[in-house]
Amino acid sequence: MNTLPTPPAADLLYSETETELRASLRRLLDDRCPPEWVVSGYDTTLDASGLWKAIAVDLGLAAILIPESCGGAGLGAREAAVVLEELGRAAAPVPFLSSAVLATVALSTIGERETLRRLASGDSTAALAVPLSTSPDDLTPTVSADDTGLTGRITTVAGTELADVLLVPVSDGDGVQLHQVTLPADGVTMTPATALDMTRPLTDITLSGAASTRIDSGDAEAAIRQALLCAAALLPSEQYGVASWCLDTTLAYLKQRRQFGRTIGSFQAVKHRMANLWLQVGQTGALARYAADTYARRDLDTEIAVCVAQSFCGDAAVLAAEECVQLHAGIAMTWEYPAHLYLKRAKADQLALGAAHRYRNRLSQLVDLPSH
Amino acid sequence: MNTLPTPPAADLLYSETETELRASLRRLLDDRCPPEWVVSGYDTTLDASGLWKAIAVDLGLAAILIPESCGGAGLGAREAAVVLEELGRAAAPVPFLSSAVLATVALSTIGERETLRRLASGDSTAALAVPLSTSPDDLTPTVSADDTGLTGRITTVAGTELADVLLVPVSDGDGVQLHQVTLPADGVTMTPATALDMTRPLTDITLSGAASTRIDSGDAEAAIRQALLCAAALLPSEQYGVASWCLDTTLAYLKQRRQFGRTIGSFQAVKHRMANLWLQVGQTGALARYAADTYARRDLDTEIAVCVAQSFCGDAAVLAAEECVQLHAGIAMTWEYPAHLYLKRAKADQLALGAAHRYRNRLSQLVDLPSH
Amino acid sequence: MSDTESIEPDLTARVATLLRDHDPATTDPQEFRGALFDAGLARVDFPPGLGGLGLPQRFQKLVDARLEAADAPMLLREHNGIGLGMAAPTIVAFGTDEQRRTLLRPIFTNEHVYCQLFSEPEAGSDLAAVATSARRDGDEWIVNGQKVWTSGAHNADMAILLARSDPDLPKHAGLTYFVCDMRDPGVEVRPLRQLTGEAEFNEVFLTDVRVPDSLRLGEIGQGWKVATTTLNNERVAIGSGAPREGGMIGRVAATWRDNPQWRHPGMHDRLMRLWVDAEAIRITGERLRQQLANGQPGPEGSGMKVLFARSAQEVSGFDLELRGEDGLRYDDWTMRRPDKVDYTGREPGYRYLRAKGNSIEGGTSEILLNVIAERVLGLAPEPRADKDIAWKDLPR
Amino acid sequence: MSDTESIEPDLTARVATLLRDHDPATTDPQEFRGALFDAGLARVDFPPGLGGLGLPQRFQKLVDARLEAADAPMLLREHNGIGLGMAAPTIVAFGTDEQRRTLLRPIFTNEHVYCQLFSEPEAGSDLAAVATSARRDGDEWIVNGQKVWTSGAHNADMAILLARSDPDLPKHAGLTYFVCDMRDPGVEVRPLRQLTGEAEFNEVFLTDVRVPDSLRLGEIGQGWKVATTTLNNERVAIGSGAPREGGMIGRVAATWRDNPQWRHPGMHDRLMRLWVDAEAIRITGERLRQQLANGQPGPEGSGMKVLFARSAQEVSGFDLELRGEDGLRYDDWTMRRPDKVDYTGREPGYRYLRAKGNSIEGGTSEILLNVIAERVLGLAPEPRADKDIAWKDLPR
Repeated sequence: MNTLPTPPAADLLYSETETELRASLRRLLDDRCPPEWVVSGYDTTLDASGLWKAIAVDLGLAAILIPESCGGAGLGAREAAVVLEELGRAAAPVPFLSSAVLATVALSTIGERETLRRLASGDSTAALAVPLSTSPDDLTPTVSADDTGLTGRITTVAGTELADVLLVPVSDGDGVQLHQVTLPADGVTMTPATALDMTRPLTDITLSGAASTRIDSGDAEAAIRQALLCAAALLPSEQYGVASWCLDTTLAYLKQRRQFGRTIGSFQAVKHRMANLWLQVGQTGALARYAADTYARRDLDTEIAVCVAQSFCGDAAVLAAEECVQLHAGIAMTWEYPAHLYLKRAKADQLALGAAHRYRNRLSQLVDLPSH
Repeated sequence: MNTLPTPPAADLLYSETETELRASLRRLLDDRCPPEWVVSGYDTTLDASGLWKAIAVDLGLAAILIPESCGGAGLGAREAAVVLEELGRAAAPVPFLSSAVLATVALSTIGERETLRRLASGDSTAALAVPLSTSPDDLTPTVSADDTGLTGRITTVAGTELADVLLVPVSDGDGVQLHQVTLPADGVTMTPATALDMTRPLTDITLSGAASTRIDSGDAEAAIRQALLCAAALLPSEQYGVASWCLDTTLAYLKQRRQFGRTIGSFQAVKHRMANLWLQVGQTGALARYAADTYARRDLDTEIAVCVAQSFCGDAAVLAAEECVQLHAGIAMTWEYPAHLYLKRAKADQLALGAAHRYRNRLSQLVDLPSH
Repeated sequence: MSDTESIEPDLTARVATLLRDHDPATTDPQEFRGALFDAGLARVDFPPGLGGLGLPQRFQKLVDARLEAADAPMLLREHNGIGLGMAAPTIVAFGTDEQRRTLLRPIFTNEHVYCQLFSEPEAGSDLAAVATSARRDGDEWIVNGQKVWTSGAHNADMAILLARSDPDLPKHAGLTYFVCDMRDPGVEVRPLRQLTGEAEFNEVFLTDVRVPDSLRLGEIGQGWKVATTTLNNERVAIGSGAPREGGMIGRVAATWRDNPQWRHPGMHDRLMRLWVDAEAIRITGERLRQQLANGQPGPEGSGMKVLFARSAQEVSGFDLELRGEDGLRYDDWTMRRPDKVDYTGREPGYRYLRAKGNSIEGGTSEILLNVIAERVLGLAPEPRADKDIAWKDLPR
Repeated sequence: MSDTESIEPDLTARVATLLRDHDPATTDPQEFRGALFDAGLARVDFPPGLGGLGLPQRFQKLVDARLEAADAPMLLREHNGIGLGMAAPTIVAFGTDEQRRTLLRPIFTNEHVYCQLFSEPEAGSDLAAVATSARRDGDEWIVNGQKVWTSGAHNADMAILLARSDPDLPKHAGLTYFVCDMRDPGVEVRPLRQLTGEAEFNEVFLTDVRVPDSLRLGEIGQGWKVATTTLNNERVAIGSGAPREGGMIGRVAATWRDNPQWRHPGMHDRLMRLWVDAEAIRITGERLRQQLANGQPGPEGSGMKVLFARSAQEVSGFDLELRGEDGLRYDDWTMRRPDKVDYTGREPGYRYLRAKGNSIEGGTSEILLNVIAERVLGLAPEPRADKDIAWKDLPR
């Protein structure tokens, strides 16, 4: 029978380091990132710089994916995944994915060192100027370079609000270059977008003759794809964090809320839905871990693992958020109750880095199940 | 906004004639078509000739779709749909769909009269020699004709066991002819197939120089497609019958079966599943009626109605049968309990006349929603 | 049929008389609606003298059509939906002669816009658990409590109110139903903002609100029965007919047609399934209307709302996935108080979020599935422990 | 680790001694298995003298690997799964010294093949409702009743049996657990044919079957507790690891690869979803094994069977739809009694039908979801009315 070989087993558990990392980050977020504050980001522009500094510098988490030779922590994708789990759990409005993953991996893949040092120390924050919905196989730069500088428009870019470094993919006819722009700069117009998920603010960027430095040596396209692949490998961990918050919060509510003289969690239809949701969330966690571990080890199965996780985890997190809203009913429809933060984050995360069906399509090539 | 117009409303209720027709057929089936007898068709070849004579001749139902000028009943697709609802409800092993729908519509569309008279009177039973899984847009004749007669092989043909007339689509290079073969005949080998659903026996037919009469005058392809479209418009009614039996039988069981000191139908998870199933089955009935009514009126919306019903009803009947098995649990896994008759019928009906995704694909052309 | 034959000319004549005596072009709308009420043409199914003529409800269509043709002021069914659709029938069913005389006409003239003070934070699906207290004080009742999900409270003159008059009785037995003046100084209305950013609804805080006993509808302790009548009138309005590609599916179909760049083969079968589901709901709704018109009690009615909500949620979620980058945006988070709700209006992000309410407001899908299972399918009810205990002794 | 370091050489030595003293090439297999038992290598986690050495279970792998390498007779784990996997641990846990001495060894030598007489027509999910009666008669019990879904009963020498010894007690309290000789003349075994056409299982009719009190396991009235031990041992065996594309999905993937003529774009995204779901189950199972090996009690275990059943059912149904005409066929309806079940063996029609049992046998998915909700998630149990009433007075 014509079936595929089985890859070697990955380490799907959490190490002691990872568990400690999680605990310290969760303490910080419990303290510094309460839902009321996060919600206020829908009405006014949040100043997340203090929180980001605490995470990036005090806990040193901006340095996770940076090589030790550049001042990095010598950790890797597994630890970054744990960070994202916790940031998802708190719907935290900090640019970890955009700076510490996307920009960092792009820089380290092309062998850049100076900016990386500043990212590692927390002196700088960077953003990779691609639409948040860009998938690893879907890079199409919209910026061109000439003597006057960079010109073009890039929409829905995440993580620019605290960034002083912008990494811009530039089309040069037959290839892609990567340019660095130091912010603020003449010729760079940043327009905040109204986003479905305001806990990850988006910006539409217009460049008109912006000064830049080319920082790649011909390997920009591969580096940007690598950055997107890493982000795609780790976003499922954030989705797992979102789904876990929804599951735990709903469970707690179901045990406390009474209607018809019983806790509503004692109704069997609700119980079965929660049991099924728990199964989905459990699988989400396992697949997110598998994707992070294979990426960390540069395993041959990495791309399959990413496609599987992307196909499963985004939908699972949306399901968890939607069930959270429905089983809370009215209260979750209100602005005060934090459920909507997670619904919006889950839905936006489902679209971030490309929708699930794209990954299934890519997966079908990887596992030899062509569409026709 | 670029949306479609709404077709005029159809008559989705049952007329008095239809209700009486249903009652007399149900009485007959209750009496003459008990599940024990139907099940025995899985171990031995059933003799359904008596039951078929009672339906076709005594109740006159073979004549429903035959024009009055050929001795027909002057009824139409709506009444035939009611017959199929009841035959589905009883998982009745009679060749109504194959003879009184498929063969009859093919004959009447080409304007044949003699065979139709014999079908109307019940003196003959006919079968259209195409695989049961053939969809209206998927006719590919596998038989050719020359001086020695017909030669070729046609697999999984329904309704031959009582047929004395075989209608064979014949490929003549650039078109299709329709030939009639009187059974039994030299050069015709009928091999009963082992079918998933033995309540609609299937036959593999090999023709090697079989004598035949060409009965079309150039319009065979359109006539066969018309026959397949009619069958596709009416099969949803059979699926509704199957689903209704499953729903009703499961409900009765849930009200009687006790576990943990309660009827199992009082458990909320079970209740919600049954309420959802009831919603599905209700929609199945409405769509089946809409397809039958539009076909009966030769409405412009007919093909859309058929595609919608085929997309929805087959899956709904399978769901009803699967839920019937699961909610009965052990007892429904046994050979004695009739649930499996309906599971097998529902699953085979899902494949009959083409699977649902084919109809959705056709529908996407009809409603201007192309795949790319 | 002979009924219809005699009724229709009679109705036509009555409308003609009304229009002759009150020229729509020159009559003040409020005055015209009063005349409409007095002529028994406001709701022909209401009793004579109470805005109606005691006719079957279907004849209203005829009146409305002729009024519309004459460009006459119509009843403000959207603006005062709770008054016209819920309060009025309840007053007809349970009001004293005096209440019917004084309360009905201002509803139809639009002098009294109503809101509904039923739901509470602790009484959602379990409406009979309301805790708002009504304490008798001479000829008055003193009402204290908090209500939520009150649409239109900030524009309402009056309210229908469900309150607990006796906490010592079991929960269903201790409720009493009132009409309440929203201009009472003890009534405080606060906007209740939703996840969409808008505040369609309100919270209403009742502090020593004084309601005269003459505004009690039904007997003391009969509140549950009266409220049930009100809610049955609410259900009728939901799930009415939609055209093909009406609602969410029409928005997505148009998007698919107009934006080839967003199409992807991996989304196509799902799109078609959603289209088929929407059409199945449409056809099922059409059959239900035919059954009702034919006098067959169509049990599918209870389920239409469940199906509608499910489809709206799935389709609006699909819409965002289809759009990719475009789905990441939202139109406006500004806190607003919309006059009316348009589920399919505004942008896809709003539609997605607002649709989440479809399976909650007006009865959660879970409660409706219970109703189907128990009342339609005849499955045994859940064991209940809260029915025979004094309300004050229930576990909280 | 120091444990492991000292245990492994010791075990290796014991296996070597066994193999030296009982040359697998020349020793009768039954005799060899007896020697294996006597050497404490049959189940190293059992107590010394009872087939084991009191070691952690994971060391069994080492023994088995060496036995396999030496081509020695292995335990017949498939042929006598109930004896080895369920009866033996129960006997160790609840048996008297005498019972352990006499009953265990024949299980390991394969002289006693066991079946399980638990389920009854009226006691399926609600196993504690068993009605089969055990009436005390001197030193014996007289057993009457009917059991169903008994696999292997027609090949079994012995059975573990749950029966009602006191109908006046509440249902869980009146049960007693026995070992029963299947060769008793009162035992009648009838094949129970399934929807696949096969008869994997049996009905067992017990008519005045005499069971000596010496074969009672546990105290009188302690049957529920003993049976729970047995069933917990059953659960462990289910949902163990599968390779990528193991099970149903592998069959469908191979079909898709080998049959381009059946591919259709409308099926592709669904195929990929099913593939992803199967992989999700595989990875989750792998994580569960790592958690267990690491001493973390992985609560996901209870859910693996639910996921496995759902995936098997969806994939096998998809398989038929994919095949179109080919899916209309079946391989063989002949009534047969298979020696073992292979869910993914035979043709797609069989796989589809057989998979329906996956969510029923060994605990329905509904019961398992209850277990997850109550024991893992801590949601309140259903109100129960049957726990404190004498069994004979329960409504039927």
